[in-house]
Amino acid sequence: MKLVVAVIRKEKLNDVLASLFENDIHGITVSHVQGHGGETEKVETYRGLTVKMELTEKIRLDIAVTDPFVERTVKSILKTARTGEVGDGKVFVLPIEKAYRIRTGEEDAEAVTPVLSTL
Amino acid sequence: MKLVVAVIRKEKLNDVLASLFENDIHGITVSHVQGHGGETEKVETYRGLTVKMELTEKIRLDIAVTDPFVERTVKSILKTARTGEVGDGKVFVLPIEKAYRIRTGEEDAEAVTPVLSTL
Amino acid sequence: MKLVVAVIRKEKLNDVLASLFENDIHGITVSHVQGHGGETEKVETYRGLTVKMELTEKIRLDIAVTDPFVERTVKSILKTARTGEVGDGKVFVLPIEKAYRIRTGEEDAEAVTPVLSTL
Amino acid sequence: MNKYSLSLGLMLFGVAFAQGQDPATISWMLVSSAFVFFMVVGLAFFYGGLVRRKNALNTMMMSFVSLGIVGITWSVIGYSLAYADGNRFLGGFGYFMLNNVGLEGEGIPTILDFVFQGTFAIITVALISGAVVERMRFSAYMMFITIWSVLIYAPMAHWVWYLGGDGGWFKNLLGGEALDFAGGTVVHINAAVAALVLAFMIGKRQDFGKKAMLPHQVPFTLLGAGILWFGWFGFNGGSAYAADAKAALAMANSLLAPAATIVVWATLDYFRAGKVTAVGLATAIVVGLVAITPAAGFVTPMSAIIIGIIATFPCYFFINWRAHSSLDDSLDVFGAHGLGGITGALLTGIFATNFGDPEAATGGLNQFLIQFVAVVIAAAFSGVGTFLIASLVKLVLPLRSDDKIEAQGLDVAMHGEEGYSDGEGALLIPVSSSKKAALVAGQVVSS
Amino acid sequence: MNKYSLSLGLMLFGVAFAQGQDPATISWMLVSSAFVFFMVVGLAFFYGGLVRRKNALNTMMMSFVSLGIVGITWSVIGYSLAYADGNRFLGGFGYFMLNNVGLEGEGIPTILDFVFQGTFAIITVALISGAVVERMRFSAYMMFITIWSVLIYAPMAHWVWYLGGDGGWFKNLLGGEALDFAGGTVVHINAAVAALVLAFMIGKRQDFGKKAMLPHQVPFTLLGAGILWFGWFGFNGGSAYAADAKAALAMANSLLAPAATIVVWATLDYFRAGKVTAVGLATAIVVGLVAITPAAGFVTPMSAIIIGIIATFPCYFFINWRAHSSLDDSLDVFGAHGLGGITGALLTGIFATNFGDPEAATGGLNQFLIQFVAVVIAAAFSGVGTFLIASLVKLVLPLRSDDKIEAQGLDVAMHGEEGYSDGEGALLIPVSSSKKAALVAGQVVSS
Amino acid sequence: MNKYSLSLGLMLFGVAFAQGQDPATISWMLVSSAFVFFMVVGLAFFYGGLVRRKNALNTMMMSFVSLGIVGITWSVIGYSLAYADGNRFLGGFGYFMLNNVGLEGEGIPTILDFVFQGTFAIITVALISGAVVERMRFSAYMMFITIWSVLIYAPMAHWVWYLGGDGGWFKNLLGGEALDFAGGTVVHINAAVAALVLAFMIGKRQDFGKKAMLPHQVPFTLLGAGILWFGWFGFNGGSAYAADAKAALAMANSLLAPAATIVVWATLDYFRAGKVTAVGLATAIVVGLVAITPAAGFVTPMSAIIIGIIATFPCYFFINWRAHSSLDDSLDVFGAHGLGGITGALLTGIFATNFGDPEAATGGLNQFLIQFVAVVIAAAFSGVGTFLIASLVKLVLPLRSDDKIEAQGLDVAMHGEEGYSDGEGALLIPVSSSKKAALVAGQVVSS
Ligand SMILES: Nc1ncnc2c1ncn2[C@@H]1O[C@H](COP(=O)(O)OP(=O)(O)O)[C@@H](O)[C@H]1O
Ligand SMILES: Nc1ncnc2c1ncn2[C@@H]1O[C@H](COP(=O)(O)OP(=O)(O)O)[C@@H](O)[C@H]1O
Ligand SMILES: Nc1ncnc2c1ncn2[C@@H]1O[C@H](COP(=O)(O)OP(=O)(O)O)[C@@H](O)[C@H]1O
Repeated sequence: MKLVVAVIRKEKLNDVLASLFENDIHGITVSHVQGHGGETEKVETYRGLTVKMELTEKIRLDIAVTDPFVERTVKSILKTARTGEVGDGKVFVLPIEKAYRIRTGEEDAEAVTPVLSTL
Repeated sequence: MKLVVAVIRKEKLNDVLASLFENDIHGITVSHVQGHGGETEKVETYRGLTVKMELTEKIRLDIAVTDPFVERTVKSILKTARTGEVGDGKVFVLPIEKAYRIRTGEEDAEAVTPVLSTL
Repeated sequence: MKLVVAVIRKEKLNDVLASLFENDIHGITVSHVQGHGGETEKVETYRGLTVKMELTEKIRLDIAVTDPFVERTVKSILKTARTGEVGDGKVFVLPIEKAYRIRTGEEDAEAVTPVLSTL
Repeated sequence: MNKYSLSLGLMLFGVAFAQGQDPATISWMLVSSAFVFFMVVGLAFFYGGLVRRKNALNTMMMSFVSLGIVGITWSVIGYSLAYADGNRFLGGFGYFMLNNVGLEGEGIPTILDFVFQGTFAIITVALISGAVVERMRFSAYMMFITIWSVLIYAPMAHWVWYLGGDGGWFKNLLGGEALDFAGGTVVHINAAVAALVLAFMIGKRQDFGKKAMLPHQVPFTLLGAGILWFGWFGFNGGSAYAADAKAALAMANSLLAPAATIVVWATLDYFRAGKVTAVGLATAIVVGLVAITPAAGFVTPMSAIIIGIIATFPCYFFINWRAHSSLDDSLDVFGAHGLGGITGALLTGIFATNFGDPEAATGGLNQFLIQFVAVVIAAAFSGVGTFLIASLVKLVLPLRSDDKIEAQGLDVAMHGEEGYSDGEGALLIPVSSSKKAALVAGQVVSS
Repeated sequence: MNKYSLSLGLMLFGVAFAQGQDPATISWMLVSSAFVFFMVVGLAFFYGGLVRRKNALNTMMMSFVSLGIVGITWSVIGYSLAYADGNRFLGGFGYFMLNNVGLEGEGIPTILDFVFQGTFAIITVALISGAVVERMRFSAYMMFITIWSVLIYAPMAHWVWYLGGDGGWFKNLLGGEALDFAGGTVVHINAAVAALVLAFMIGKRQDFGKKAMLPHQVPFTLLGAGILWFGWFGFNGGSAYAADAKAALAMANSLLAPAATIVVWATLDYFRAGKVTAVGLATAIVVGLVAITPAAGFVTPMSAIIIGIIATFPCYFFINWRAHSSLDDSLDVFGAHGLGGITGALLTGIFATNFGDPEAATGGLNQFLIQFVAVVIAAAFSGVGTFLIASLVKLVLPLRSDDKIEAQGLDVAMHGEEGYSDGEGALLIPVSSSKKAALVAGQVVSS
Repeated sequence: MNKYSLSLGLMLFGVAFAQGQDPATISWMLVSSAFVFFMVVGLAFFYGGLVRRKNALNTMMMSFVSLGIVGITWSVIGYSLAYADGNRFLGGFGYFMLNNVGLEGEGIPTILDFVFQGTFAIITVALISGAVVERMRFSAYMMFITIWSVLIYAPMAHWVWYLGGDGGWFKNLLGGEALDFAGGTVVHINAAVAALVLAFMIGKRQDFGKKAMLPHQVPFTLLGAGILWFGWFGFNGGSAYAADAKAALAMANSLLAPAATIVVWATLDYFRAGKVTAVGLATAIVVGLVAITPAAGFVTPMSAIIIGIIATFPCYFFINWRAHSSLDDSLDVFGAHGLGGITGALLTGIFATNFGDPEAATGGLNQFLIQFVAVVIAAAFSGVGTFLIASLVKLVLPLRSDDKIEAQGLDVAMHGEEGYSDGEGALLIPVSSSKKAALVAGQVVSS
């Protein structure tokens, strides 16, 4: 099992989500983060104080998937999150040793297969 | 050493914290995240615009523990965060290669044993 | 490749960023988190309700670096984020199996070397 | 506008003047009405800031919707039951559907009296909501206030302020008039007792006593307190029904009593917790204003300061005790408006002076007793009436939202909205599917 | 202050009175002016809460900057074109640069008329912005409103409210006066049609119809609605130009029409979506107020309630339809102010009564037709004029910000600020480098 | 209420009128007092939005607490020292504890003068806080303003506005009266110099010049600016002490001067940074209002526009320079109120006209010199006085919070609250343990 961690542009979230859903990836955790990379900094000015904003708002996705799903997940993100301009973000793949579903106590692969009955 | 990452319901945070403290787990980092899983979506409506909220507010816990503590931590979370309804969340265990305490520079096991002198 | 995860004091963010930039570490993702450790709790009071705030605002940094950069990154953080009082935070090093740059699809080492052309 | 309406205005003004209408009084009463209106907005923010984020809109809506509902009930029947001729206990139907409520009227046009009094009815009803936030079902709340504004508020306003015939009931109680300058009894005690009863009937929030439920935006509470104070100058000052020295007195007293309460409250806070809290200061403002309300035009400014000081103590200690009790009067409507109002009403019986008018009442043991009896009657009526109305509503609708919704927050469940949002992860439901959905009557997902 | 200025005041008052200036009227008009002024602040928050976080400041600035720009254009030339003597279609230059606008004047000093009318001009212009938020270039907006306030607003105000000579154009239309008590035509229809045209010319937001663009702070929208309603009492009440029964009537109607709209809107919301929404309630407030504006001093309170009820329907259904259409009148300026204003203007032609004044107009088919024609002329003038002015501005400046800026949010790009910030990751640019930078003219990074 | 109080009112009104009290004037002064009161709320939000999130409540509390403290000091002794008979330099004890401050009085009841003037004292004191936010100890602040409001504010008000006997000191300075219509000297220069001195004595914030300390909620700052402007119509308009043409003039000038400042400020911003900033616009509003304050009833509207334009320059460039200097007058009290006030006071000496009243002063070199001397005296008195009072307070309490608290934010440390909270991770301290804790006197964790 892997944890796919992606940092993407804020305005791309909806597109990325849609594409993940299409690829049957339904378990996703989203955080609001700020990023610093090669992007041009914004300059702001408050009553004569000029400041350089080193951080840009970004979205971080954490997606735990079983090994066969990793490629699909990464590809789907790489495709939909791209604009081609500096600042598109990164995808990292981390190893997961163990996963549990809190509701049932199921482990590993079972833990991350969502029940879609309610949809 | 492992990093226990748990995504839980917002309203369960206080209970989970209490149970972790009882189990002598005192080093915890909490983030506000949003999750998508098998939960029923909320539908909202703004001046005739009907929208489906794909994301639900969740809490993410990051807890670095030495190997002997992993089970205790996971069990404590699995027990207290459960409601039995879809959306209870997940627990993931990731490997940590190295840990440091910034204040002292201590490493690994020492780094994550909190000083409780001030309590 | 490693993911350096640091939890630091909020008021130290600017110093840590500056020091990382000096060390040529430019790809950073920042999140606002709350932490519980050995810090003294704040007590608040609202109309006779007395509450103990178990959580303190912290900043979490996620920095993906190639192996040769790990030490530099960790040292730079350990040095600048320290105040010597309980609550300075932790640094964890996690393994990364794969990294991608969304803009170009570059992988691993190339993925995390920022383009600084626009600066 | 401009010259034409001006001449028209002057013509009417001529007519008005002939009838004894005074433009200066009208000017002040117009302003006062707008000020009291604005208090409802202030209350929405005072209350709204104190609840949790997930219930912010629901709490504010409880104030805002009363502008609509009570605005209508007041014009249909409320004003009539309060001010049309009837007996000592209830008005008549003479003003039903605003019949006979027109441009004429002694002193000020009747329609202006209607507006000024209407804003009082609206704010009173909205005050109640503070006791039941974060759990009461919105539809039950709407039904409750519709009935309450007619059956409880209007009669009590009649008792205290009706002047036709022998006057309302409270005009002659134990041989004297129960003094209530601007509504300590009708507005504050009335709303507070209703709040208390409703809080008991609905029960405490699930998290009450278990979790800390902290104010999500204290600045909103300060803004609300500021707007309330501002509007209260019209509430108390306008109750002089003239732009005269009495109005000025009421205004001075409305500045000084809360100022005194702030200082004492801050001192108590400082000794208790080592800190002067902002929520405490906002509460103190309300307590001081409530306490001076029945007395505003009857006491000297120095008495106002003393009333502000005295009223702090019961309210402060009750509110501190309440937080640890099992009584979930969530935003302390009773602690602030009930105890503040009772203290003010009783102290009016002590500090009232007649300012040289031999016919006016002055403070003393007798007046104190009259005030006491008035408080008891008002509290009993409001309490019993509220219980009956809420029981009635309960037959039709559960008063309380279910536990799941309470945990999730009422904003999404009751209003389909979130107070604060960035729209992320929100997928538009496309026209076609939503159109289809719309065909299914009563379905939630529709266009 | 105090006694000196007082005696001075009394002296002037003597003079004023001799000229037929009435202090009570002046008092009410001073207050009304301040109230209408405050509506601009309310509008900034009403609109500001409805947009996304990244455009909050830009949206608010569109209202605030009109206080500056239109304040100046109105004093330089706008007031003159509207109220100085000229012909039926346009005023003259008699008040150019506030010449002859002084302390004298019948009824109230001319300078006070200038202020009161000025606040109307400001709010009208600010209303337009709701249609083009989140994408219009700020500099183009400033240029547009500078011209529009002079060439469109001032003439239309002249048609409706000018009383010299034969009066403005609308004083005699098909043999009768087009009734507009407080500006349904001049303010609301005018702004709404301009908004519609501008929305078409500028095009929809990139995300429109693709993403859900949710209000970032609904409490601000409620606050704005509350302030707007509060201020509207001055808008409608002040349009009586006297502190008389007519003003009181306008005030009562301004309380009751929106109350009725709230109730009906909430009911429709409840049946459609099972929920009473807060944004809906705020919208209902505005719709009710807009609808009663042209009628405020001409109809009975019961008619006001009926107008409030009727106006709900076109606005409610249009706004619901609009969200799914391809028309990005982003904050529904046309749906609320246009349809509300038109409905109100037409219903004024039906419900107007003369209150016993034989010279005043009353409702009927004839009056309805006059109202209809007035609406058509106003809409046509505003539409065509807006199109021409916007086309002109486009020659100089693109009307729309580029796509990248739109995606990033206009606050940072147009104002160099963020609405909400915690300053983290914000590095100060040191003095020396910023000083150097300042030498490079026009460069963005400067001190 | 209603008819009873009405007849009572009419009776009093009869009395009042006999004494020369005019209801229209009273109506306007009541409203004006409420408006100036509201400015304090506006200021709390103007300042509160500009600081960092962790200090939001503390900053707002500095304004709100002055409502309590100065409300009381003003009634105990302040009003007496300012307005009771004494010599040219200080009032007497005739109004001590509101003795002799009653319903009588020429023009308006003395109690109303007390209220109106009291709101001025409150806002002046609150203005000072802008220079020392985010680091001053709250208890020291409370002690400081208690003394300052009595020893500095009251005397200066006496100099400028006392009219008994030979009048206050400034009534005859170099053979003429120093003109100050609504408090440019007493309020703005006075507060600004005090702010400057206090900022120097307390020193800069730890992060000053090191980190970017950005406004945490610019919308609050805009809201505050809007409320300030709204309230200022009462501040300047009410200073006419009559509902007359002079008040209308003051109102027009209070609309136009800031409008002009907005336009010029925006232009400067645009050329400097390519952007019109929202914080800049809010600042411009305040600067324009400050500058017109001393002149409001003395100059023509066109002069008001010119004053608004001229005042922009010193303030704009000073504020821009200040940010890079080592002077941490955190929210630019001196840059806006000091320089704006001085510019306005001096320009009043140039632009004042007598509007046909031969006894009134007019602008010219002589008047300019008088204004200059008045500014110097006021600044010197405020500066020295502030220094002495702050030194005195320092003997008892440190003026400044310690560094750890400053880093953590003053809200939690000084008020035990957070401005914005979702209550997560907040554990209730159970009743029993808190009860026990309460027994330990002075302990922080108590019930
Ligand atoms: N090494 C890194 N570790 C963690 N996050 C990174 C790293 N590099 C970039 N990021 C995140 O990705 C975002 C975009 O990266 P950037 O280098 O600007 O763009 P690009 O990948 O297009 O060159 C940054 O804002 C930051 O949040
Ligand atoms: N594969 C996953 N990776 C990351 N987070 C997940 C994953 N699956 C679920 N989550 C998180 O857990 C939450 C609950 O998951 P869900 O599948 O709805 O519930 P349950 O585990 O009860 O079936 C989600 O909202 C999301 O935040
Ligand atoms: N075991 C842990 N896992 C995750 N985060 C931790 C852990 N221990 C501490 N932290 C984070 O580090 C912060 C500071 O830790 P603390 O133990 O208080 O300080 P110190 O390291 O100086 O002893 C905490 O607020 C928490 O956010």
